[in-house]
Amino acid sequence: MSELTMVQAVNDGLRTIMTEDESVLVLGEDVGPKGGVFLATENLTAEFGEERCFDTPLSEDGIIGVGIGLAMNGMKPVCEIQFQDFIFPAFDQIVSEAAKMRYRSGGQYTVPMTIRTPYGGGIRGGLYHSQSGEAYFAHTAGLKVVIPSTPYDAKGLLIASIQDPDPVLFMEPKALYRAFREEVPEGMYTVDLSTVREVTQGGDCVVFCYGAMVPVCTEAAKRVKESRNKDVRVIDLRTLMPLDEESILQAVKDCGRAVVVHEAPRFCGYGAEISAMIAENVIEYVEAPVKRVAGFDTPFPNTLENYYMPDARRVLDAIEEVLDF
Amino acid sequence: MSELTMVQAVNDGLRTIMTEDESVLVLGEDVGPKGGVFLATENLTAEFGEERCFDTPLSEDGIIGVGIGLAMNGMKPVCEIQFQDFIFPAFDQIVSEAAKMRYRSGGQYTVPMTIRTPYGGGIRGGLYHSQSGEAYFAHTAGLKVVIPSTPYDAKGLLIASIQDPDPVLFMEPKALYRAFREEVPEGMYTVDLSTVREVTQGGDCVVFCYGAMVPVCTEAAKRVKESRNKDVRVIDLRTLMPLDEESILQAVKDCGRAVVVHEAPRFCGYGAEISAMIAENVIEYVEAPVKRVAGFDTPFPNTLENYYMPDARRVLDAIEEVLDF
Amino acid sequence: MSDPLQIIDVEGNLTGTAPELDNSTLIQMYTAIVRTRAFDSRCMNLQRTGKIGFSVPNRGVEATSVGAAAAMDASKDWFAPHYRDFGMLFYNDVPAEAMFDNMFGNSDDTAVGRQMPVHFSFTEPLKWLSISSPRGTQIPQAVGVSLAARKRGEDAIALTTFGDGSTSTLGFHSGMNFAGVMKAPTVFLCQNNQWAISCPSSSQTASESYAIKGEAYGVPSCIVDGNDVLAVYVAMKEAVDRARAGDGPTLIEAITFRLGGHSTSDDPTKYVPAEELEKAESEEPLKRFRAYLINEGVLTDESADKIREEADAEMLAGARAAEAKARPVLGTIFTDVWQEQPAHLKQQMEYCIKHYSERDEAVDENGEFPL
Amino acid sequence: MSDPLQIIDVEGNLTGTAPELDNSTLIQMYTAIVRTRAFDSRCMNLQRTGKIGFSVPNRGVEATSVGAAAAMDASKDWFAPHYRDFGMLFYNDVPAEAMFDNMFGNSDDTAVGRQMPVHFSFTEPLKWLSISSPRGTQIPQAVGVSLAARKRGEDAIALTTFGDGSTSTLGFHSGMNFAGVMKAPTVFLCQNNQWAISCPSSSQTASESYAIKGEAYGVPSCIVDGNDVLAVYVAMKEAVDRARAGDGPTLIEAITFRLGGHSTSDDPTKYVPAEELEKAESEEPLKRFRAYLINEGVLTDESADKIREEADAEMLAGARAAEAKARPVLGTIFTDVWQEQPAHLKQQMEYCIKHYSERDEAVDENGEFPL
Ligand SMILES: Cc1ncc(C[n+]2csc(CCOP(=O)(O)OP(=O)(O)O)c2C)c(N)n1
Ligand SMILES: Cc1ncc(C[n+]2csc(CCOP(=O)(O)OP(=O)(O)O)c2C)c(N)n1
Ligand SMILES: [Mg+2]
Ligand SMILES: [Mg+2]
Repeated sequence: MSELTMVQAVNDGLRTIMTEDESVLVLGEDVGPKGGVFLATENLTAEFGEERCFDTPLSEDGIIGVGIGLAMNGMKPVCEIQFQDFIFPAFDQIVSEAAKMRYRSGGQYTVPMTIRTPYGGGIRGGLYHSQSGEAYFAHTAGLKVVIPSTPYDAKGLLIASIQDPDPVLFMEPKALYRAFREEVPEGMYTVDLSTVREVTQGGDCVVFCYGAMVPVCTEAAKRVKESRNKDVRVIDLRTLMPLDEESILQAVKDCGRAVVVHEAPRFCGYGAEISAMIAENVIEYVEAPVKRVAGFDTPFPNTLENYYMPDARRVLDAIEEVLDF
Repeated sequence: MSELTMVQAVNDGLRTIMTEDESVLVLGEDVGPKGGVFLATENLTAEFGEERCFDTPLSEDGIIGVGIGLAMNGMKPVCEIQFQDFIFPAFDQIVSEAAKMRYRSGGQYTVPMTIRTPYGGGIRGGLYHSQSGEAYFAHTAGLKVVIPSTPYDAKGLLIASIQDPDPVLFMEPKALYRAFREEVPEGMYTVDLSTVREVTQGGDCVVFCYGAMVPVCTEAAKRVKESRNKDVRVIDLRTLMPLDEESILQAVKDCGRAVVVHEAPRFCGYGAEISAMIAENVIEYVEAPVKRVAGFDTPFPNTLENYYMPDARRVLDAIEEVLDF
Repeated sequence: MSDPLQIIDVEGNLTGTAPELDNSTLIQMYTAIVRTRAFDSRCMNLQRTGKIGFSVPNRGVEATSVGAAAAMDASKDWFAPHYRDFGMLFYNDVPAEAMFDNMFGNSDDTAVGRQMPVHFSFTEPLKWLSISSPRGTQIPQAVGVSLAARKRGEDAIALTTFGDGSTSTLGFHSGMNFAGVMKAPTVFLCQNNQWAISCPSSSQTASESYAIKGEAYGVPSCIVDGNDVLAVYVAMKEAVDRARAGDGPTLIEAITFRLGGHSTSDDPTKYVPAEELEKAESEEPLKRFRAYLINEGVLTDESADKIREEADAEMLAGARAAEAKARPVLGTIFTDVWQEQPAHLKQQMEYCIKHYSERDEAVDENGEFPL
Repeated sequence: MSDPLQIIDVEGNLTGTAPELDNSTLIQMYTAIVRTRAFDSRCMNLQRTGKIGFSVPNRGVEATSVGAAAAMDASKDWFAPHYRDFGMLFYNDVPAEAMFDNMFGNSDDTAVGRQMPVHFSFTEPLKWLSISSPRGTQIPQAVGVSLAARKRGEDAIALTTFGDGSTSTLGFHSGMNFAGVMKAPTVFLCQNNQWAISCPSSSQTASESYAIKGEAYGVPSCIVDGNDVLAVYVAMKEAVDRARAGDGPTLIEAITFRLGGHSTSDDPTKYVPAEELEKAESEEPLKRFRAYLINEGVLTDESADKIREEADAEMLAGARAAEAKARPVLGTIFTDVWQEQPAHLKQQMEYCIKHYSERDEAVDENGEFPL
């Protein structure tokens, strides 16, 4: 056991599975000697050689296209997209190819590939180093979408993703990369790819969130406890697809009030699906509007990013509104 | 006035605005002498010359990238993407560039470009000639998304889209291209880009839909009238962004029961936003689950496409379920 | 670039050095071309009579596919093909029936009726990656497949084929570039049939050839007469050997001509000049290879006719057998999305099966495909 | 390809034919290089002292930008630039303060503080398209911009610039291809500074040069010594003249070297070999141009020093002025998404302004940028 930051846990996860499984390869821009711009792949080339961890040309289409080929022929590639904002040149390979290969070939060809990519705001990255694109991918059948919020989960979910027989988009909340440390076991372990994590217990209101919004929502829950003595259940969704729908609906039944939080723009965001699911399946339990707290429906700004991203206070407002309804 | 099919109305719309406005250009694969694979651009090269309607290399990234450049320098390009399924190589140019140009340049540079593309099932096109990707684009701030369901609207909305100062994705339901004819006025007219169309009147349940699902829902409404004597209000959303939220919420208030229908996969589909909007704003008026009828959460199959796509009977089932709740 | 490599001319005369191929291989090549043409015309017929929705004419381009296939070792090599490559399957003795299963999208189709016709996928008797409609995506995939083999120390290589139009796609650019940098054992074969639907090369590229595009990636390249199956074989063999030896990728441009429409939905008379078509028809690959083989004494008129008749019979039988099969069961809409079916898909599957099995309403099966 | 065009060598000696440029233009070029370097080092300083979050070193590549700018007619031509092209702005006398406004993301920033530093956008005094972070996207856009001008019968052209790494992007492929086919009046300038962050050319491409990539698109190309401002000017002038005359696009590769890190967040000592850096430092563009101009009697040591001092003072003043300005008002988050603000954005804007103006909580302004 050692105390690791999330980005160290990612690095440790990669090292662990690469040691265990020779078919795991790492590729991407600057993942080699430099160790990645966030150092998530630090020392991997030194430790495993250039054949196992290598730099590529500046082409996300190539990284993913070649990754798919590697995966179809027995490898388990872990492709890094330097920032999630730069995944769009590879969108065709991801949604048309990786996501549909098993289906269109009747299971003859499969793509056990993991795409790691840092996402989200908090580093003054402006329009193109801050986006949260999970909804684009969760809408695409055939992909799994995973977002950890703690170092422990980051390592365990990453190893599970790499071992998964299907393509997984593994989105790392860069705002949490070095935000805190946590005990992370050495060696192999996995966290299941379809379970939510209950961060706080409570029966007065449930807050669904993931990634960098988890600490924000936890802080909001704490403040609600202080200000109104109400117990808010914060649920970290962790795997956006497949989704543990049962636990989500049960939480709504238990609490009767729900708030959904994410950094991505609200309109057609992932939160809409959670709300829709609630409205479709358990509306008779719902005692208040299902509120969403999300990034505004604009591109991501730079100077004013702290006013753009949801913070504890915005979440708090929504919880209070729902409690007061 | 003449009776036109939808694809003829599109052709007529293009011809009309090209006559009116010299800055309108048409570009894409096979849009020239061949007139497009659906004949939407038939005769335009003959009539307006190669400078105004021209074939491009097989590169959606190029079509949209060059289109953006044309638009930034005074032209009004109408780019055709042969099938919406092939838009993904241009995803980066659309979501990173066209959608964000005005914002990131403080309004110095703008992109008055229209992207026309046939979408949806019904022609035995399998995975890659049948998709409905509207949710990807509606989630992207800075784009408008328009989907007509009648020849009249097709022409009027298309002209409005081309005149719009911002990038518009104009998705044409190919299943309706030749499904029926309708009187379409000659010459210029527009249909506003942020109003819904009430297709049928009713106060017992509202059905929100668009594109090729409009006739399907209308048929379902007719059957409900016959079977239960209930009046279903079918609303054609037409412009998915910007959206006439007020009319939508009002309809829910009026009817108390709502069903949302689209061809695209349900999970994180556009319908989720409508449901979420309802759950967030008018939940106190809602007397039954907000049901979604949508494509299944799989890639689009070929042989079994008629079991994949929502039909009147599936919509009917949902309406009845909601009415019986 | 130099003139296209040619070994037999349009009359079937030897104009270059013939590769050393035994008669049975030559006959296998000839038979594959004949079977491709028979399959193709059977498909045209099935489409015109409304039995299948769509096909992609292969008439004219068969020598490119077959010459390429003959240079591969299908027991270990990989194919990341173009849709217009039926000949590779016939060279490798894929049963016509298996291909018709795909054309009908029936329950025996390896793609489970999920894809349009001509989107074949096979693991046996050759590793033929599932064909995709979006152009160019298979190109970097082939590079990855070949790199995986090399990383394991295998000497398998990958062939990827694509049309002239597809050189404009991102997949061509990234695939060629990665292969160059990584010295991937990949062969890139551009089937230049002069058209991308209605767009001729002049609207596709201003480069002096497609082969020269290799320069942009440090990938050696050459041009061959794509209607000359022996020339294609020779160029391919050299490229395959280089790749297998660890000397990296090659780009081959095979110049041929699409003698039919782009697809069964296309009317090429609208845009292909009649003279061009006529000239191309006179240069087509089957006639000349037949003449060559008869000249060389490998075939006689009779044995050649017999191959033709057998092929016709095979196609008729294959089509009938495939037509008779049921369509895939409803549940197949919901399987193979992920290895494990998640809860929401289970629910949707149950709903769908219940919904459609309970009712008797006719489901409309119409819909035309424009291209 | 032939050797890079060079006109003045690393010592400032004339090795080729100098272009006919009057002294004031030569001084304008020199001044632009000096101002670029002064701006650049002021930015490094601001970043190290925590006043701005990020910058992109331009040290070493100034001659490429300035030589290119000098060949353009900024009164009508268009720039679709690389982020590492400060020199083009200084050549065209963009006030340092306007650039610092962007570095600080303040309320006077033309990008309204929405973009990261160095993502400039100007319509005056030159048409400088808003810089994007995603690499290569500006390349087809430049082609479109230039085609629009031609369609209106104007003789304006477009210049697009990009790094060596960016030649691997889809934008390079589609932009070059469209320009070739459409004979667009576009000049493509590849600023080959030998690195794409930590990746050297050997991991970017196997082609013998970047210039040769023009072959793939039928676009003529050449290579110049990018540290020689006169050579860049000469090659650019020829390309601009061709484009303006309607003779189509050109690709120019300018070979230079990134003397700093990729950005202020990067530590190049981890991967740039010290010898390489040392050699590159000895070939840098400012020293040699200064020597040349002094040799030629265009400048004296004193006048050159004065230019340097004025530039330093300008940068200090510009930075101070920009730093003093307020940040953009909250409402600017919600404007310019569309020309007309839709209802849902109005609501969100009202909510946001109300929410943040009502409370006194400190908003955390931290966050580091890794690259
Ligand atoms: C990305 C993409 N864009 C558009 C299409 C539509 N389309 C299908 S085939 C084709 C032309 C392909 O031309 P080429 O590569 O030369 O192959 P050919 O059909 O001539 O064999 C086009 C544009 C597509 N399939 N994929
Ligand atoms: C599509 C895309 N992928 C990745 C990045 C991250 N990134 C920023 S700059 C850069 C290297 C660019 O190299 P080059 O084009 O040579 O320009 P230079 O920085 O050397 O001037 C990378 C990979 C990006 N901005 N865009
Ligand atoms: Mg072709
Ligand atoms: Mg560089």
